[in-house]
Amino acid sequence: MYPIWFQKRPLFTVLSALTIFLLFFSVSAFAQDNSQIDTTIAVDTTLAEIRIVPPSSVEVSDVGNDAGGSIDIHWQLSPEDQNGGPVISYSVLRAESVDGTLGDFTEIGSVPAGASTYADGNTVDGLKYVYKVAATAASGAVFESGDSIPVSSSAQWFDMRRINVFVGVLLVAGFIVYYIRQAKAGKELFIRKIAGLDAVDEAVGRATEMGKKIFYVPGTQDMDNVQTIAGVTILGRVAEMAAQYETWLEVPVSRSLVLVTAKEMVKEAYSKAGRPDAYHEDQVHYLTDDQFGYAAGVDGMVVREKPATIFYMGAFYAESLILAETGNSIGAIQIAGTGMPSQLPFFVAACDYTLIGEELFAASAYLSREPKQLGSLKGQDMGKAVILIALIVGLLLETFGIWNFSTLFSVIE
Amino acid sequence: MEHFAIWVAAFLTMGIISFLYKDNAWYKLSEAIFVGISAGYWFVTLFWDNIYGKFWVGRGDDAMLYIGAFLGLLMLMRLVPKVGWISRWPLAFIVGATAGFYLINYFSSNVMRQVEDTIMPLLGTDYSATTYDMIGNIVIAVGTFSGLVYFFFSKEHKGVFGGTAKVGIFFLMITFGASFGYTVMSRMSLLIGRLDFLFGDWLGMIK
Amino acid sequence: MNARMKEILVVAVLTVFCAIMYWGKVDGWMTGFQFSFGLSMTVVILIAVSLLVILYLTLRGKLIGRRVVFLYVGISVTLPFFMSLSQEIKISPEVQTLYEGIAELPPGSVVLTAFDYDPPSAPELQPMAESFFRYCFNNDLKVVVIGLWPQGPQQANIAIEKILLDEAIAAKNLQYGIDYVNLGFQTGNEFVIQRMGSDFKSMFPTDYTGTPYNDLPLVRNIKNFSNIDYGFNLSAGYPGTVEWVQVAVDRYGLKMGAGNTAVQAPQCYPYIRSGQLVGILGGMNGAAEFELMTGTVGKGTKFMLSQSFAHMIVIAFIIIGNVAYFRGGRKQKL
Amino acid sequence: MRREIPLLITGIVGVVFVIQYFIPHWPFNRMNAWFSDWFSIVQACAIWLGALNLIKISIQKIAKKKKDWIYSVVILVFFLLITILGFAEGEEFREPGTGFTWLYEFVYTPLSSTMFAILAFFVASASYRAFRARNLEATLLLAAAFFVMLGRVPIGDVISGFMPQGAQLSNLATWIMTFPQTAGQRAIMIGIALGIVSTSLRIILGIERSHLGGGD
Repeated sequence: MYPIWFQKRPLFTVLSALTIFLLFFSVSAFAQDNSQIDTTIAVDTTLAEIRIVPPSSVEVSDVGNDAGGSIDIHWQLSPEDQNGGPVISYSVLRAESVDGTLGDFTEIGSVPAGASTYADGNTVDGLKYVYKVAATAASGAVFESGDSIPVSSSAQWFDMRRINVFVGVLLVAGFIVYYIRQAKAGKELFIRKIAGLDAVDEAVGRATEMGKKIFYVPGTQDMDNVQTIAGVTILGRVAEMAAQYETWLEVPVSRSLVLVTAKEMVKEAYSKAGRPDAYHEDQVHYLTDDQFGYAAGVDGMVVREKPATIFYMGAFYAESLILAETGNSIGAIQIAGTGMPSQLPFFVAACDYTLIGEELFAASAYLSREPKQLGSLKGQDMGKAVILIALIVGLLLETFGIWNFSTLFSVIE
Repeated sequence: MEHFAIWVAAFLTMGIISFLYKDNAWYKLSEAIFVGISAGYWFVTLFWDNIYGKFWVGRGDDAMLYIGAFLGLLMLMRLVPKVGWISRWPLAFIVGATAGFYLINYFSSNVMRQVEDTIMPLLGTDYSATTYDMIGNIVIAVGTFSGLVYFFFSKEHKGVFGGTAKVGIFFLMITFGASFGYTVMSRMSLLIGRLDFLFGDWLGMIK
Repeated sequence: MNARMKEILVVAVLTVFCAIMYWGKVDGWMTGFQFSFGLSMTVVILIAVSLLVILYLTLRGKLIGRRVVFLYVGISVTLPFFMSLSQEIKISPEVQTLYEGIAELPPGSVVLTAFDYDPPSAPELQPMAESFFRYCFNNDLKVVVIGLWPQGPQQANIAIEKILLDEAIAAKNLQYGIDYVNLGFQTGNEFVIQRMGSDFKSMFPTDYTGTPYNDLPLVRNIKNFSNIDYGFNLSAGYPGTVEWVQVAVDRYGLKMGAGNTAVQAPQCYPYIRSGQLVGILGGMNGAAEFELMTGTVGKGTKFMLSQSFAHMIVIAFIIIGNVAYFRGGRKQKL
Repeated sequence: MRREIPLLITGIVGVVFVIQYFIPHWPFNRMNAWFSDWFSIVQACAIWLGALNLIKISIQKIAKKKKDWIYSVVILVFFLLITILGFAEGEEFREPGTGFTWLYEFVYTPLSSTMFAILAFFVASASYRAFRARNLEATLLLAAAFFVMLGRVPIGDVISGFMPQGAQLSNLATWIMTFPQTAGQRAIMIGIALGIVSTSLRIILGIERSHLGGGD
């Protein structure tokens, strides 16, 4: 199915394509035009009672790092523009320039006295425009600056302000890919003990001994949440164990997309465990999209059917407490995992084991012990190591006033 | 009608509250109504807002929306068992886009920004910080650092490293405690709101 | 009499009681109850003493069930409704900075308020919405409302209708479309914010009544966030403040404050430290503080007593639970 | 074929959505908007699957006269009631005065609000039964909760009234929220973000394929 080069080295192919693509665009990003010129010609001041020296040095430039369609205009204030002075506002005039011939100037906007910039957000890319700025006096008389040089707006292919994010993502992605390759090559990767995950086996086993059900709640968010994806992945492992132990696993879900995915997942797991016959269509079923409708539904099922083991893995909101407390009250073994900080205290309190934040994402690697998964976990750890080092170095540099290190991480322009 | 409406609302409110006593018929009735109504509510709302509002009348001349409709149709193919496998395509699309979008969003907002804010002159610029700020800054730096160490998976938590991780878990626990306190606050407020409905709006007993 | 009969009896008594009260309200002969100071104090002392009794029983090894806890929570929240006790509310720094952020806006500034919650969270957020609108209208700030939750704009309308009845504000004769606009709800979560970054109109071609965007004088000249002086987000979850910070603040540089349900608030504290948010109102307590700052008394302030009581009860039960735990040789499962 | 095409779609779409962040040029600047539209439409189509599943399960329950089947009838009736009203009333189904709005206001709202509100009871009972000073960690959790709960309501300062200003409970609560709490939240946030980055990357590279049903 895949081209041969992709089959052989998929990671390498995708990443190198990505790099080439981005390099190309970052080069073209430097090719943006940035023009400015000083033109000061006083015009049309004859009839005015008070003469105002018009604004000068109208500089125009394409707005950088954008999708095009806008031009920045900047000018020197009229010397008379002081508090209580005669200038009340500036209006910005624009004309199209086609092959060197200027069209008519029309006013495109105005700003109050004291302001020296205007952003024209309504240009057509590629067309050349000439701007001038006029100071308006209280009497209504208008004093215009000279024309700017022609300028056109354009869209850029790379947002230079985001280069640090780009480098960061590339670094972390690089680590992950590197360690995945290492792991595939057979290198042993250590992973520390995670108590909550060691308990999964025991929890499934207990349900089997007691002859009771296992409930699995993959969070209440949709498939567009990465935590849900993590939850569904862990569901696969749990389903496999349940199939081996021949224990009834029930998965109530609250989103239709999750229903579709979870069904596939469980079905697959059963056939992987060699028990495709044991899989039942109704094991995974939909209740309602509504948070509390769902919580109430699951609650009712838990109280009536008294499962021996309940898993909560995924993204949760307020329903976490209802679920965990009810499960606790019937004495089920509960293992929870979520990246929702506000729900963690309840899971920590009411469940036997809780995967805190990032541990949820580590779970699928931990349970499967697949080299690829372990490798990505190691790569993720290296990302953390870089952050830890950056924290130490940065704190030292900044505390002793050597260098403002944190600007490296600045995202806002 | 007005009287009927508020009594219906009160009846259902009390029905849910009755669960606190025990699982009973009144609660089960309220719960069943809730499941039905809420599933229907989202069903109708999503149809009018997303399919009708976004696609049917809202598409304008944006041909790209047809792609969405096409993906939606593929999704519905699941209803036809023979070609059900094709519903994996829109699913693949959504998962892929989510992965890409979240990768960037979380990296820039939660990693870059938070690291940026943790790196600061601990003693203030030009040693200007008050003792209060200084202690605070150090607490934040130490807390963030050790918390991250706790999340380190590929190294055994022993020795100095383990000690740091231990400090990290302390910070996490304080965070959970604070979160817990705020959650209690929140839930109590909502209960207050509901009891205000019962005793105030419905029975008019609150002055 | 068996248990079943008792249950039926209780329900019957309750129904009759509610019917009488309701009749009294409709008929006008019952206008509500209020305990005198002495009675209020007596009730407080009674509750405290009964808690001590429970503590004593626990020490003796007799444990109470969860229904008793439920009962105490119900009582401790309900009774303060009728009490005449007052307590001093203190302003926390994050509310102070939020207030200062709004207070420095000159009259005529445009404020964007995003309503991202639904009726269940209204007890916490509605008082904030009301006092925020009241402040804006009193100080001639222009208000633009949007919602990322379908029910949000309806909540905004409820608050605005209520505020417009205020005498001082009614006297201003505020005009819809000029002084305030409700652009309604739009699907798409954080993508809506993202698109508003380039063009409001593309996301909200009409307001919630169907009036075209360009026919609304207030918003006609608003292209994107650069024309907004202050953003205020009331949020109860996803999409909410986190998304607004990630997109509107981080990518488009909007100055922003937020009102959150208390559950959401702790997650937003890092954003205050880093300056991504100017301040935050957390839960009903935040609402009460903001009411105090803006000089109004609303439901936030009114219910602070219930809130205080409820917290005390929870703390009391944590202590009792732990006493049971340590007494039972750390093995007690309740 | 049935597995490879979805994998390819995921990979390509994922990469495109990563790079769109760095490219302000058309069409990348429109990608977000398109995706959000597409997602809403797919979501609205997918809920048909959910709704049909709900109907199917309810009917099965009724047909087999399983325990509590009568409540499945209630679910069906109310689901159909609000759905039929919502569709019959057309685009304006949300306007004041429609049957849909009535159901929303007097049935849906009280039910969902009360669901939220009874959490208060569960929170209290969880505090009573589960929050134990088992070890140092749990004790810290409890202590922080204690200070925050007291410090955030006016009664806290009544209790600590005899203390100096700096040690008042409200100030302590503010301190906890501003410093240690913020630090902990940050560690969690950064950790989760890295977890998401690596999970997303695995998805894009096709290593994590569970969402398409099963492993290799």
